[in-house]
Parts: sequence; structure tokens; C-alpha cells
Amino acid sequence: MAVETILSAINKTLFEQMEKDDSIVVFGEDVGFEGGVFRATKGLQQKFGKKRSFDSPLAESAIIGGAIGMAVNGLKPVVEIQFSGFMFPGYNQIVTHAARYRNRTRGLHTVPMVIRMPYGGGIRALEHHSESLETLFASIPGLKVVIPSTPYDAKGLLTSAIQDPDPVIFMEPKRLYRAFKQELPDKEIKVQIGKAKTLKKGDDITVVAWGSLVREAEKAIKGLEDEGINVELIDLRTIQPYDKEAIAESVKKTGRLLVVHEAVKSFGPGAEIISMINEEAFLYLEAPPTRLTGFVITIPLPKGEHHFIITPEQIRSKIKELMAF
Amino acid sequence: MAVETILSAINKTLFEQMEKDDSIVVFGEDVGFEGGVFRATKGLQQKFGKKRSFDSPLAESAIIGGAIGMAVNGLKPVVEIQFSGFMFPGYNQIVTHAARYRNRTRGLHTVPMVIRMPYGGGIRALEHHSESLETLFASIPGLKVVIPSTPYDAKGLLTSAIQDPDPVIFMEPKRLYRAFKQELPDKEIKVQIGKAKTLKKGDDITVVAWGSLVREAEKAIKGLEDEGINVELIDLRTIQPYDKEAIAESVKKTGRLLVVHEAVKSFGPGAEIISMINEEAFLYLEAPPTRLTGFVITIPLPKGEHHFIITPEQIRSKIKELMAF
Amino acid sequence: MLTKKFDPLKKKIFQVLDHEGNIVDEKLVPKIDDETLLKMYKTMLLGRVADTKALQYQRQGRMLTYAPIKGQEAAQVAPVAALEKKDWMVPAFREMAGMMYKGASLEKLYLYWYGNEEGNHFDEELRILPISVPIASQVNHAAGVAYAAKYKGDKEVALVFVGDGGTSHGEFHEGLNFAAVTESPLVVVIQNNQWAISTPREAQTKAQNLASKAIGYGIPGILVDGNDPLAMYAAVKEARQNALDGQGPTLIEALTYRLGPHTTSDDPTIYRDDKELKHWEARDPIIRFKKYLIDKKLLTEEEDEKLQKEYNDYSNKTFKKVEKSGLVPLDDVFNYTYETLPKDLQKQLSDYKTYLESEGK
Amino acid sequence: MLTKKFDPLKKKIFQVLDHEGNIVDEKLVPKIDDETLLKMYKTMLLGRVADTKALQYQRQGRMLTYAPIKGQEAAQVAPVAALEKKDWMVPAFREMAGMMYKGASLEKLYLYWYGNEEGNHFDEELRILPISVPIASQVNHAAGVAYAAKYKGDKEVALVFVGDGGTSHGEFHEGLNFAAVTESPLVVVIQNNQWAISTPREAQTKAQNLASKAIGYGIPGILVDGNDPLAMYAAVKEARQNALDGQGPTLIEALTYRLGPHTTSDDPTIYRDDKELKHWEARDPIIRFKKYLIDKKLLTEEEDEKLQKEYNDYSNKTFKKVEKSGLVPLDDVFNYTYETLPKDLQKQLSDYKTYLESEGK
Ligand SMILES: Cc1ncc(C[n+]2csc(CCOP(=O)(O)OP(=O)(O)O)c2C)c(N)n1
Ligand SMILES: Cc1ncc(C[n+]2csc(CCOP(=O)(O)OP(=O)(O)O)c2C)c(N)n1
Ligand SMILES: [Mg+2]
Ligand SMILES: [Mg+2]
Repeated sequence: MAVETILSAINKTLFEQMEKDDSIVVFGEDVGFEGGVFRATKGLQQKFGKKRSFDSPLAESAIIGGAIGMAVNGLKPVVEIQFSGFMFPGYNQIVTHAARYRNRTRGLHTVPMVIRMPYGGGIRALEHHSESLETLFASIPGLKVVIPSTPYDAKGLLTSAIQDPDPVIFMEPKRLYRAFKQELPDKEIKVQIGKAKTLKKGDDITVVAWGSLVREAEKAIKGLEDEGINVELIDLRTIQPYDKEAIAESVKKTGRLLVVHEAVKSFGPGAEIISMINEEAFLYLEAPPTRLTGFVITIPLPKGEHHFIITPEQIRSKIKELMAF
Repeated sequence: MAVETILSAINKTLFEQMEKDDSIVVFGEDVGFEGGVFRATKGLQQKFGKKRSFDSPLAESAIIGGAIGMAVNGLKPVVEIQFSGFMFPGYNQIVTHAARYRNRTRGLHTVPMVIRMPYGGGIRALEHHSESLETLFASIPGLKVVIPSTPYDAKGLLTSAIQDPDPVIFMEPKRLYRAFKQELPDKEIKVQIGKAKTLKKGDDITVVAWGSLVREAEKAIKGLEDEGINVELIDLRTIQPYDKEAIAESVKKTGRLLVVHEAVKSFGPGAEIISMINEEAFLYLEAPPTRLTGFVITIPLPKGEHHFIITPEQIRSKIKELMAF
Repeated sequence: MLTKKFDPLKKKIFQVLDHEGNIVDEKLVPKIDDETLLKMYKTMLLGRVADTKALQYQRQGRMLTYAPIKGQEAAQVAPVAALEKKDWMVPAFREMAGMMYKGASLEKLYLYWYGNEEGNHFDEELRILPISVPIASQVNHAAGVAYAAKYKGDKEVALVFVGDGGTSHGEFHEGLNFAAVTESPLVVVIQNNQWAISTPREAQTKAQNLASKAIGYGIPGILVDGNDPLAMYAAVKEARQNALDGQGPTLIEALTYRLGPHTTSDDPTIYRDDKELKHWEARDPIIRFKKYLIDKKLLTEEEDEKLQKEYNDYSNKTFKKVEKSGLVPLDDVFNYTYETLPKDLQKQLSDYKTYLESEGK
Repeated sequence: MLTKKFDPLKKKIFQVLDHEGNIVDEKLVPKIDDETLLKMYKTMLLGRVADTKALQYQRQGRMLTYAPIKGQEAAQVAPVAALEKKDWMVPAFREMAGMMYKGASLEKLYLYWYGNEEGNHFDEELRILPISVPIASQVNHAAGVAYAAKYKGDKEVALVFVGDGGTSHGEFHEGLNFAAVTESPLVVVIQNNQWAISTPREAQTKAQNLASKAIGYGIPGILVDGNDPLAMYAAVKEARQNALDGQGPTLIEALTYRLGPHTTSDDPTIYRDDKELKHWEARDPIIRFKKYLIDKKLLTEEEDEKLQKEYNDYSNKTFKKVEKSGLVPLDDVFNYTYETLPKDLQKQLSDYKTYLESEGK
């Protein structure tokens, strides 16, 4: 057992998996020698050599497209995009190739690989360093999209992602990178992709969140029981393919749904979950399934970011609003 | 008055607007000399010269990024992406710049421009020629997304798009390019961006569609009145910012909503509309608002495409299913 | 080193067989055994015949959109002939003859252009990547394949094809740069067929030639007569050896010409004139190679005619077989999205089947 | 033509002032009037001082993430000094001193690094594009700005900055190629400061130098001592004239060095050693330029000291003013998404205001 943050858990997992599987290569901008701008890959080059962990040129298409070729030829690339806001130049490779190679070749060539990227706001960063872009991956058939909110899940989901036969987008809530610690077993652990986790049972309303907003939702619901509101809190963990059953069963019990996400509202991930609930649990609904989300604006620079970031108070207020419906 | 297809209406509109406004430049792959692979820009180079209509290098980032620079420096670029499936290499420019320049510079630099692209399936094409990618634009704050389904709207919306102060993604349902004709006035016409069109009034169920599926929906509802089902059919026309009022008012009347789109289901555009309806008309709902969409797969090559393409029969069957709820 | 001798900045073009099929310089003739020479020629000829037929089928409404290779047979077959079996081929989309040399069956290739994903499902040991439609994006895949080859210590290279249009794309730049800086064993062949659809080579780039783009990546580049199979073979052979020696990629510009339309949806008479076509028809790689082989007594006119007939029949037979394959089964369009079909997709599939049944379909 | 004389393939480096500030070759000295020389120096010095202060503010927790320019003052100020007022400047993100020469106020620039979009809102007539964070993407904007300049027949050019890391990016390739083939009046300055965060120049590309990448676009390229303001001025001046003469873009590689960290989040001691730093500290552009101006009797040590103090005070005063600007008003984060706020956004804004009121905020 060791006490780990999300960041150190990711680093440990990479060590563990690379030790076990020779075919894993880890690269990206600044990923090699210094171990990445957040140090998630720290020490890998020193331990496993430059061949297995290296600094790529500054070129996201080459990083992701190169990884596709490596995967076809027997390697297991785990690449880093420095911030999710810089995935766009590599998005062509993700959508038109990584997601489609299996289908295009009817199973001949597959591209098992992991694309890691820190995402999300609240760290007072420059432009393009704060986006929540999960919709842009989740809406692409052929991709899996995973977001942990704890060190344990970071380790377990990253392990599953690395061992998955399909490409996995692994989004890391950087606001939580060093926010708190957990005791983790030193051995391999796996968390199944596609399974949500119910963090708190409750009968009155279902709250679904992921990434850093799980922690905000936890704060939000603290004390609500004393006010007679019993929240069921679900950490979605996998955005695609996501755990419909967990949400639907919960909403069938509670009759109320609030989805909280930092991604912008319009055409965002909450819309999908709400539509699904309409399909799966329409007759159980006692209030409109609702989303509390980022505004439909460019996430502001730090001096305006507080307007955008969702607070526990806002979540609590929305919960009460829905309870009063 | 002249009789036009969607394609010829687009061509005429470009002539008309370029005649009127010297600052309009039209370029993209094969756009100049031959007038584009669909001939939407045919004759422009011959009429207005190479400076105003030209073949760009094969490079989508340069096309869109170049257009951004031109727009900043006073031109009005109307660029073509040969097929929407090839917009990905230029997506970085669209999302990280076109959509954000106004906000980034607090209104100093704006990038009024139009990005035209044929989209959608049903033309028995090669890979990447059949996608419906409207979600990837509609979910980006700062963009407008427009899809006409008639020659009249093609002309009116393209005119509005060209004259719009913000970047507009103009998606053209290529399946309808030459599918039918309409008489159009020879003078400038405008259709307001953001306004849906109710094609048929009805009290029983609201059907929302856009692009080529509007035509399929029209076929689907033919004769349904004799079976006692009175459909209200809405052609959305603008996907972002979309006409919530039109849909909400209709659903308040009908209590039932079916959104039909070719984009894949998960995290697709229908989800947004259904979530919106939950917010705006929850208490009016008599059946679960439902989507009939593309499956969550890569759109198949022609010999399997029929499994994917939505038919009038499917739409009719869904309508009846919802009516029976 | 050919790449030293034929410096693209000096606009030198490497040629072994001239337009008439005569040897330019005996010292430049690569060592190729007779069997290989004949296999090269036969594959080029099969490519030519199968191509002509494909266009016909398409005009008859039996084939879907098809991208002809006519005129480019040497530029794509010779490079593949210079490979070993364990090397990888990474095509763009206009390499039907090259793919056949690597072992892809005409049936698969017809199936692809017939609109069926199975057409990209080659035997695993052939080491052919699928046809890649997004221009130039395959260059990055090839860089990755090559990196992995080096990583595993396998003595194998990747050969990638890209068009003249493709060289303008960011993906080309990033892939070449990545392969160069990682010194991965990659051979890049630009099939410069002078056109990207209706866009001429001069509208793509101001560079005097495409081979000179190699300098930006610190790698050797060479301009080759792409309709000369011997020159193409020699250039790729040398590049392959350099790659295996740890020297990284080589950029080979094959000067060739697309004698046919861009695809069956294209009408080249709109944008190019007959004179240009005539000029290049006189430089047809097949005429030239045939002359060489006849001179070398490896082939006779009669054998050649027989081969043409044979390939004609073979194409017809093959395409009829393909036509019998019919439509893709419903399950197939779902089953390869992920290794295991997620629950949600299972449901979409079964709901759809239920619907079809209810409609009596 | 400098670009002919200093061929990047021969690894020649254009220098006018050597490391000690002595003229290398009188014939190479560009004509610059005294006023301009002094303005260049002053802006470099202001850049240096404001940069040092910004780092301090950041360490004190008063400034947000900041990207220092220390050591690169000549590479960015001299190119801008070679422009005319109506020319456009398209920055990357590490050009604070260059932007000030173009007319941007230190207040705006501090405001930007303080985390406020207003920091990118310059006076319109300054013709400065905003700081562009997605690496190399601005090269395409500059190509478009230049195209428009030519289109309108205006005698103006665009000057774009990009880093050594940026040259690996597809956006760099596409933008340069587009500008070259359209013969747009563009001047490209690569600030090769030897590092892209922790990634050294050699890990970016195998090209012997970055200026040689010009060949791939058929344009002139030149390798310049980027810490030599006179050489940078001369190179840009010539490139500008060529651009206006319809010759299209020039690629200028400025050899310089980032003496500070990548940003305030970076710790360069992890990845680079002291010797390298010492080597480049001896090549400091400010020391060199100062020596030159003193020799030329345009400056004295005393005046220089006075200037430093003045800029120190000015930086402090300016930053205090910026600190007073406080937070961005709520309306501002909505109002610039579109020209007119769509109904849906109006509602989001008013709902949020209602919420804030209900919470007594
Ligand atoms: C990224 C991308 N943009 C546009 C297209 C549409 N397109 C298909 S082929 C082609 C021209 C390709 O020219 P070239 O690279 O010279 O290859 P050739 O067709 O001559 O073999 C274009 C623009 C595409 N397939 N991919
Ligand atoms: C497309 C993109 N990828 C990654 C980043 C993250 N990033 C910011 S600066 C930088 C290094 C840039 O190096 P260089 O171009 O040499 O400029 P310098 O920082 O040295 O001025 C990186 C990788 C980014 N901003 N944009
Ligand atoms: Mg070509
Ligand atoms: Mg740098």
C-alpha cells in the first residue's frame, strides 16, 4: 500500500504496466526526459530508455498518427496530449483513423492505444488549457472515453485502458491531480470501463457527475440529508460506452435527475444522458431531468473564470430547485 | 424567376453576392478553375478572376486558417471543404480560432466567414464522404451552423451566412443537391439564421428534421392524416443557435416529439433538442421525446449503407409507436 | 549513392530506361532477376487491364466510384517489387497495381471499389495497411509502423505512398519529420502524377520539385522518372537499405502522370488539354518496359497479347464473383466498431432487427 | 541579396554585430537612423525589465502563468522595427517586446498575463493580431492577412513569429506553403530559442537548420544571429521589400536563446545545464547592442542606468494599475461570443444573474 494522488497513481500505473508489457511505448511533447509538464511520465525514460519513452516533435498528428502505426505493428502506445485543448491538430487521426481502423479492415488491423490528456478548468490557466471536450470524443463511434475522479480509479481505469483492445481516450481532471490522496494497493488493479460508481445511495434525486465535479457534487450534497434531501450520487467514470443501467435504475427510484458537467451546455454530454433517461425511464420522471453545465461560451481566462466554474452552491441550489418541482 | 436546384441556387448566390461585395473571396480544393467537384463554384473564377476564386493547395488548415487571416484583414472568405469528412484537418482552426477570435480580442478582430461543405449519406460514396458531423460544430460556442433543405433556403441562408458578422458553417445536404427544383426570384433573398420553418401544421406529434431527412420525413407523413395522425413537421434549418421557441411551442401543442437525424445517436444533435424540450415543455409531454438517428457506428460503405440510411418507413413507424404510447 | 548523384536541387532526374525503353547508362541498371522483372511487368499489365475494366464496369453502372491508376503502374509496382515480404506497404488510395504486387488479390481490390469494407481485409502476412482516403494522413501511420519495426529490432521497413497534392498537407510534414528525427526505417514515394483532381502541381507548391522537400527533414531526396520501373526499383532498393542501416527515411518523387480521370466522378477534359495527355501517353511505362523485356528476350509480342487476354478474362471473372457478393450483412456493419459490441449497440441492432421483422423484411 | 549570400545549406550565419558588439563587416550594416536605433534599444531594455518584473510578480503570487522573453529581445524587436506602421504583426505568445515596439502598451500585455482577455484588445491601427496559443496555427492567419493585403493592393506585409518547436507542426507547413504559392507578402521569423519547453532543437527535426526548410516551399531562407539586432533588422527589411515586390515569403531563422524558464510553471534546471546557459548569457543581445550604441555615442552608461530605473518604476506602476483592474465583469464573458447575444445565451446569463441574486451575491 502507498498513498497516491491521481497524478502519482498515473505515474505508478505506467511504471507497473511498462514493466509487465514490453510493447508499451510512452511518448508525446516533453514526455521523455522531464516526464511531461505535469510529470505524469516522470522517470519512465530513465528507467525504460529512450526507445520506450521519448519527447516527440511538437506535432499532435504525428503523435496520434504515429501511435496508430505503432499499434498496427504490435506496439501498445500510451501517448500524452499536453492539454486537451491541443488535441485538435490530432483530431483528424483520432476520428478518421483510430476510431475506424478495426471497422475499416473488418478486424484485420486494430489500434489498441491510450491517448491521455489533462482536461478541465479551475486551475487559472492560459487559453486552451481549461476545456472540457469529452463530447467531441464520446460522439465518435469506435472510441472509448474514460474520466477518473480518484487515485484508485485513475489507476484502475488506466490499467484497463492500457489492456483494452480498442483505442481509449483517457481524460485526466487536472484540477484534481494533486488535490487529495488515497491509499492504493501496490499491485495491479482494474476498474471496468463502462461501469459507473454510486458514491452515495439516496432516494430523492440522482446526481450524475464525473471528473472534478464529482468532488464538487460531494461537497454540495453534504448536509442535504439534514434538510431531508437524500441524494444518490453517481460518478460516471466512463463517458462512452457509459453506464445507462446505473443511471436508469437510479432514476427509476428517485424520479429526478441532475447531470452536472463543465463542458458547455448546448450539444453537450448532459443532453445525451437526459435523452437516454427519457427513453429508459420516462414514466418515472417526477421533474424535468436537468443539466447544470458550463455556459455556451469560451471558457474565460482566469480573471473571469469564476463565472464559469460550477460551485457546490450552484449544485445544491439546482438540487433544491428540482426537489421543489 | 429561374428554376434552381440546391446546387445551382448556391452557385447563383455566390455570383450575386460576389457581384455586390468586392471583398468576397471563394477558394478551396478545386474550387477555382473547374468550380469544385460538385461545380458549386463553377464560373466564378472565369467571371471574377483568379484573385477572387482559386484552387488552394490541398490543406484544410491553410484554407480555414488562411480565411481567418483574410477576414481579419477585411476580406469576406467563403471557403469550401470538399466533403465534410475532410474538415478534420481544419477543425483546429475552426474551434481554436474562428469561433474564438471575437471573444479573444474582445471584439477587436472578428472573422466573418462562411465554411461551406457538402455532408450526409445516401450517395453511395467512398469512406469519409457520407458523415453528418453537425454536432461537432454546434457544440462549439461562437459558431453558427446552418443546413438548408430547399433551393430557396439554400439561397436565403447562404446570403444571410455571407452577410453575417460571425463565422457560419454552411452544411449542404449533397443527397439533395440535384434532387429537385424550385422557382427562385432573381434578386437577393434572405432567410434568417436561427429560424426554423414549419412545413406542415399538425396537433398530434412534432417531427423535427433538417437537411435531406426533411424530404424523407415529408414522404413519411404523407397519408398519415388519413390514419388520423396529424403531424407537425419542422425543418430546423439552423442547428446553432437553433429555434427553441418553434419546437417548444409545437410540442406544447402536440405533447409528442420525434427528432430525426442521420448523425449518430450517442451525444448527437437530437439529444440536445430532447433535453431542451425537457426544460421547456416537460409538463406537456405525453410520450417520451424520441430520436430516430444513425446507429452508433461508422457509416458503412455503399454495400452496407442501406442499413444506416433512415427511410420514410422507419420514420412513419416511429411516429406510430409514439402515437401509441 | 543515387541520392547524392541526383540532387533534386540541381533538378536532375534519375532515369535508367528512357522513354523508348533503351538503357540510358548501363552502370545504373539495378540487379533484378528475370523472374522479378517478369513479375513486375505482369503486375503492371494486370493493373492496366484491371483498371480499364473497372472503368468499364463503372460506366455500366456495376462498379462504384473508382480511382484509376492508368499511367502510374511503374511508379507503384517497382517500389513494392524492391521490398521484402516482411516489409510493410502503406497505400494512399491509387495503388491497385502496387497492392497486387504485395499480394493483395484483385478480388479484394475490386470488392473495395465495389463498396465493401471486406476489400480492405487482406491476409495478415501481406502487411498491407488499408486504403487511406484522408489525404496524407497515412504518412504518419507509416512513420509509426516504421518506428515499431525498429523498436522490435525487426529488419523491416515501411513503404508509404502519397500524391503530389498530399505533399501540401500538414500530415505529410508531421509524418516525415517524425520518421526522420526518430530515424525510423521509412521509404516515402510521392506519386507525382501532376494533378490533384483539377489542381495542377504548380498550384500546390512553389517548390521547384517535391523531392527537394526532403531537405526540410534532413533526409535524402531524389527525383525519379516514375514511368521507369528500373529507376524506381533502384531508388527504392537503395532507400530501403539506408533505412535498415539506421539512416532513416528517404523521399522519392516519382514523376508520372495520371492518364485517366481522377475518379470515375471526374471529367479531366474540363481542366487539362489533349497535348499534355499525348505528351505523357508517349511516356507510358508499360510500352517502355515491354520494349525492354522484349529486347532482353524475356517476353515476346505474342506472349504479351496472350497475357492481356488472360488478364481481361481474369478481370471479368473476378468482377463477376465480386458482384455475386451482394450486400453487406447487417451484423457486419455493427460488429467491428469495437472488439466487443457494447450493450447499447447490441440494443440498437436488436431493436432494428425487431423493426425489420415487424415490417416483414 | 542576403538570402543568396547566406545560404542556409552552407550553414552560413548572417551576423553584423559580433558577440562583443563590434561590427563584423561595415558593408553589412543596415541603414537605420539614430532615433530608430535608440527606440529599438529602449524597447529591448523595457522588455527585459518588464520581463524580470513579471517573473517577480508571478513568484509573489500576483501574476498568473507568464512566458518570459529574456534573451530574445533582439530577435523580436528588430523584425518589428523593420516594419512600417501599416504592416501587420502576428505574434506567437513570446513576443512581449516585439509587440511593444509595434505599439502595444505594457499595460495591455501585463493585463493579458494577468488573465484578462482585454489584454488582447489593442488599438485597431496597431495591426497586431492576438497572442496565439495553439502552436504554429498563427502562421496560417498571417498567410491570410498577407493574401488580403495583396488582394487589396495595399503596400503592406504580414510578419509572423513562430518558435523552433512550431516548425514541426503541420500548421507551419500549410501556412508557409499557402503563402509561398499565392506569393503573399509574408515575412516569417522563427525564434529558434533552442528549446520547446524541455524538448531540445535536435529532438524537433533532423534538418540541419530551420532556415533550410524554406527550400520545401520554394522561398528564400536565411539563418541569422538572432541576438544581433542589426542583422535581424537587415534580414527582415530585405524580406519585407521582396514581399512587396511580389516575391512572396521569406523564412528567417533567428538563432537565439531563452535565458529564462519556458513559463513560470517550468523549471529548466531539470533539462538543461548551466554551461549552456553561460554560453548564451555571454551572447546577450542587450549587452551587445548597448556596447554598439555607446560606441556610436548614442547612449551612455549613465543614461542606460537611468532608463533601467525608469522602466523599473514604469513596470511597477503599470502592474499596480493592472492589479486594480480586478475581475472580469460577468457580462463580458458572454458578450463577445457572437456579435449579438443569441436568445439562449441571454437566458443563460439572466438565469445566472437571478441565481446570484437569490444567493445574495
Ligand atoms: C484531407 C483530405 N482532403 C480532401 C480530400 C478529397 N480528395 C480526394 S483525392 C484528392 C486529390 C489528391 O491529389 P494527390 O495527392 O495528388 O493524389 P492523386 O489523386 O493525384 O493520386 C482530394 C482533394 C481528401 N481525400 N482528404
Ligand atoms: C498545438 C499545441 N500543442 C502543444 C502546446 C503546448 N505548448 C505550449 S508552448 C510549447 C513549446 C513551444 O516551443 P517553441 O515553438 O519552440 O516556442 P517557445 O516556447 O520556445 O517560444 C508547447 C508544446 C500548444 N500550445 N499548442
Ligand atoms: Mg496527384
Ligand atoms: Mg523554442
